[in-house]
Amino acid sequence: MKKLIFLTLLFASTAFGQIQPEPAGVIQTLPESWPPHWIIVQDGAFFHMNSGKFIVVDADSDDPATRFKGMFNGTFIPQFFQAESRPEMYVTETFYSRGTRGVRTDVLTIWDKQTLSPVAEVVLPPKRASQMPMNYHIQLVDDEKLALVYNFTPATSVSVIDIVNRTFLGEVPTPGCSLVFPMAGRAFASICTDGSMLSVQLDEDGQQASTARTDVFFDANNDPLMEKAAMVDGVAYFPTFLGRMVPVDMRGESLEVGDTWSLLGAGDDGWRPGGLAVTGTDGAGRIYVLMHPDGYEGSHKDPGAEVWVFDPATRQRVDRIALQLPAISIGLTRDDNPLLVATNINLEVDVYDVASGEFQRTLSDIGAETPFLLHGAN
Amino acid sequence: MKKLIFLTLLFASTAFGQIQPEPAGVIQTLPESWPPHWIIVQDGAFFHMNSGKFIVVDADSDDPATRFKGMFNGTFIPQFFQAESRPEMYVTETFYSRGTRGVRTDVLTIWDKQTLSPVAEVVLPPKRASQMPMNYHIQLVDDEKLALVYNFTPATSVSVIDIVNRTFLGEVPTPGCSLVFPMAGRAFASICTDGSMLSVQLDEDGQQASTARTDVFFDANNDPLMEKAAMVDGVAYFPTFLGRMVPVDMRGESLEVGDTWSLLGAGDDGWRPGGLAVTGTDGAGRIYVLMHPDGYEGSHKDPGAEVWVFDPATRQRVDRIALQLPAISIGLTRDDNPLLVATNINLEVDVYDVASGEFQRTLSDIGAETPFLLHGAN
Amino acid sequence: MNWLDKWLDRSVEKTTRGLAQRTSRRGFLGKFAGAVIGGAATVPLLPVARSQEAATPAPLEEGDANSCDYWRYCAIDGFLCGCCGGSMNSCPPGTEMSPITWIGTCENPVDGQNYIISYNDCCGKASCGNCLCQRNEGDRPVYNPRVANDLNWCLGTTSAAYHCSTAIVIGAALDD
Amino acid sequence: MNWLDKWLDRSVEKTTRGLAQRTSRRGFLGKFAGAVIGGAATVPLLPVARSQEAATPAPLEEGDANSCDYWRYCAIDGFLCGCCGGSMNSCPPGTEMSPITWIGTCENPVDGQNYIISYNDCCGKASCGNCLCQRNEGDRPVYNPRVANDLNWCLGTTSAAYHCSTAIVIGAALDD
Repeated sequence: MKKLIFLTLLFASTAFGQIQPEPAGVIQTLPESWPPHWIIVQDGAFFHMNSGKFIVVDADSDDPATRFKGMFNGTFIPQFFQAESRPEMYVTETFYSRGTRGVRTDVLTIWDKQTLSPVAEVVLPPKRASQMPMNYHIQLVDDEKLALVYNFTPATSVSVIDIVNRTFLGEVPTPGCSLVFPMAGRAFASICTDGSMLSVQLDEDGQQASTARTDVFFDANNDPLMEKAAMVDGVAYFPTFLGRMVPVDMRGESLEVGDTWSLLGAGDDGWRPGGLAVTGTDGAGRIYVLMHPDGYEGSHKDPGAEVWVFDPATRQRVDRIALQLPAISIGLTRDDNPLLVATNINLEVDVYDVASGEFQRTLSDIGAETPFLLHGAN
Repeated sequence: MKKLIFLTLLFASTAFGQIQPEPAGVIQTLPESWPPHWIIVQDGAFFHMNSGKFIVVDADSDDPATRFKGMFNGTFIPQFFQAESRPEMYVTETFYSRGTRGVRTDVLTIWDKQTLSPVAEVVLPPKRASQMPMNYHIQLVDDEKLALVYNFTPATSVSVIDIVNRTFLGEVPTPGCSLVFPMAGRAFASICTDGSMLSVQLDEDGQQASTARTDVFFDANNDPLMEKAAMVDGVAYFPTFLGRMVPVDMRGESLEVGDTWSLLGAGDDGWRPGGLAVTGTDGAGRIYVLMHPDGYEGSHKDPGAEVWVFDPATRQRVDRIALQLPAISIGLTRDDNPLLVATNINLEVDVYDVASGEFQRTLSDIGAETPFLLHGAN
Repeated sequence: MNWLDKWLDRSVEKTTRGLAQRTSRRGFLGKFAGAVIGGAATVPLLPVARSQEAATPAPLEEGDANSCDYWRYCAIDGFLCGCCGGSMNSCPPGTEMSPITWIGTCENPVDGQNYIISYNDCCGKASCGNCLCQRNEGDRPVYNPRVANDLNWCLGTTSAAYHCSTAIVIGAALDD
Repeated sequence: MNWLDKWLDRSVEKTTRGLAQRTSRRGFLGKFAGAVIGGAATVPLLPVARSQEAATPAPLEEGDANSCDYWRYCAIDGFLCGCCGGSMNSCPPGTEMSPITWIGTCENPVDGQNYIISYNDCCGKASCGNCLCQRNEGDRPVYNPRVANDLNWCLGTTSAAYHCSTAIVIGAALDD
């Protein structure tokens, strides 16, 4: 044990008491499969972007000291994705050789869930989109064999990574279209400025095999789709600024735009979706939307007062959770007895029990400066 | 103007109003010689060490918006020094190729006072002392031709840099001795664990020419010299934990330890020096010491309640400034009508007029997380 | 009731926490400007003045140019450069002005005239941290990048590090 | 009156500002321990127990191991690893324990016995940010590095990035 050398030196002429010394050099590890109520708090550290964090927190814990399970860093507004089939998490981050200046290097870092250590990295073209954290910057497709990373320079493209062999395969242009939504097989979709969507099929080498465009199906100016979609069973549900819900089925070779329905019922006039992370889903396939009353042009990122829960099959609101403090972002744990977690306007994380709709606790003092996104652990 | 390209594209089919467009691309500059009441706030960003800052603030300004003159970054608890003969500032900082991991690179970065841009850097051995900010980590000697940087690995040494030609010259060992205090000519002093000081003469190539040790002249355990000395006219004044003042004359080829005097007068029992940055000096050669009452073992870094001002020639206290809030660090502007600035316990910067002893204002909202050190601008 | 106002009101407390509150949705730069984008916008379409009568060397202005309420900032989103060692239309020392900007159309209360504002980010240093100011009117999702404020517009600069944002008057616009 | 107490008391407010207050003098790791350093110390010299009678497999303890007041932390200075995903004597996942430590001598209130504590930093990730705890008794200036807490003791580790600090019982000490 290297660490004992210095101690030995110090104590060479000093006798110890005869108690059993505690072991030194112990490093904690986490279970490969995380308890269902652990969450990952994505701290963009907006005032200190070179010191961003991902903090693993037990949302069930009332003990402020022990709820913190560990953390890892992410630099310059990183983006994040968790694998389901491997105990891995993926972070795209940007480094400059001299902090905020010098040579830029973009990487996809692979983090191990048991050790919270970086097990590998894939160097990417230095083009990854520098944007607020959002869930469709990184996705996995083809049974989690390919990782896709959205680029914006401002030309738009997608970097394709063989995430099993951890190698960069190439870059696919997505002119006029942004973000990556997972499709079946080796394919992805992007959402386009003109109110259409693009689908891209990839070949065995991760290169573009074919592309297709939907018709224009939404008005990007007057009632745009929020890019912050909820995905349930291969269907992306896009809330619109004015409170409609637009499903796009991504299970086939091409995209299929479904029938639009309204989030608003009788007496709901003026309510709109809004926030930084507006949607969530649970294990039962329900969709959660952060909502605020008295909407107006420009309110689509305002904090929400309630979370409305929808069953996409029936298109009905099945629950309505009043927040104890307005929230800017929501997330769900992924189990059958889910917790709703919400970044409140004090930039703390509030925990609600979905079944009862009741506020449980506030997770403060977790070392987060700006907890932008909340992820239920896989 | 490269920036107009995008605009031109946007406006190709749109006529403008016929007002004169404001100029674009304007970047502010600062005067080569800074107004005497500007200060440099050294923000160690203790919770986000990769995002440290040096913030230039007009301590005379009552306008929270315009008092901020500019800033530059410093990474991983940097150390700082200002030249007097050149409009340059020096920062030693540490970078890892992946933020907090990867390959370490230590550099001395040279910042221009007019542009607040890095004009050059000197790569150093990756050994610079990683410690709380303090004033004797970097010094210039030999009419500001050599820069000296303290190393701690935990072996102690000093890196020698030709700061005119901006090249690393070599490393001088300082076994058992720490920090760099400037001596006359090409020489420096370090303060040693055993209660002595070391002096090192450098040759033309910046290599060690000769060394000398003083006798042991202080008790490093029972009443240690604070390493946070005040320097006046080539004499370093070291306050001790218990309130003595020990001068060491550094103007000759060898060090000369002067007579010790007491900071405490009649009725001052229990007062001790303490804080993070404990001492300061003004243009008139007076010495400022941050003091707290009811001292005890371990109180030597407690916040101070008053700043006591001493004339080192007469060894008398000539002033006593009561702080409106206890402070952890003090600094002085370097002019004839100095301001005392103090990092208070809310981690804001309080400004006091020395002549009147009166509190002037609090400099908050300057984008600092942990403003550890305050420097009057040269 | 405007939830955002509530949120911002709380943040006016000059505390570190308050400061943090003002950041959460930062939304870098880029705002909707009907006249420029054209198309069916939710904000009034503002054809640009063609008449010489409207010509002035610069608009007369009043108010606190470092307040988020200042007229030029109707579509800004970021730290105001005037609080960072720059000004409302210049960058702080040692930064680089982004050549790629977004555009807003703001009404000057002094003359009731609408002006075209170019919001240029200043880049290459870490977050200024002062005077965070955000207004989301006209903001659209990131797939509409020219009108999306969740983007970092430090593009085409030596470093993409975002420091603060300016608001530069580049023309006059006429109301419908 | 103890000014530090005042300072820390204020910081107990669980605000970002309060948190910030707790940091200013961080003083990384490393504290004075008379028994180990020897020489003329201001804290009582504590010769280490040689008697087998004092032998126990581990001290009995009580109290909140994540409170700065906990007995083991008499000479700690840093973020408590127990609040960071580690424990009082182990490092959080993905960090590396520094092989170079400083030593304190702390009295366990349960048995009145003094124990030798090794404070090992956990390194390689950015500041944990939780449970900053500092006590300056026995701290000496940086020219006395083995007893100076203004040093970052992440030395001999792959990365010098400081994350949090542990407090490991490595022996018993006997009072004079």
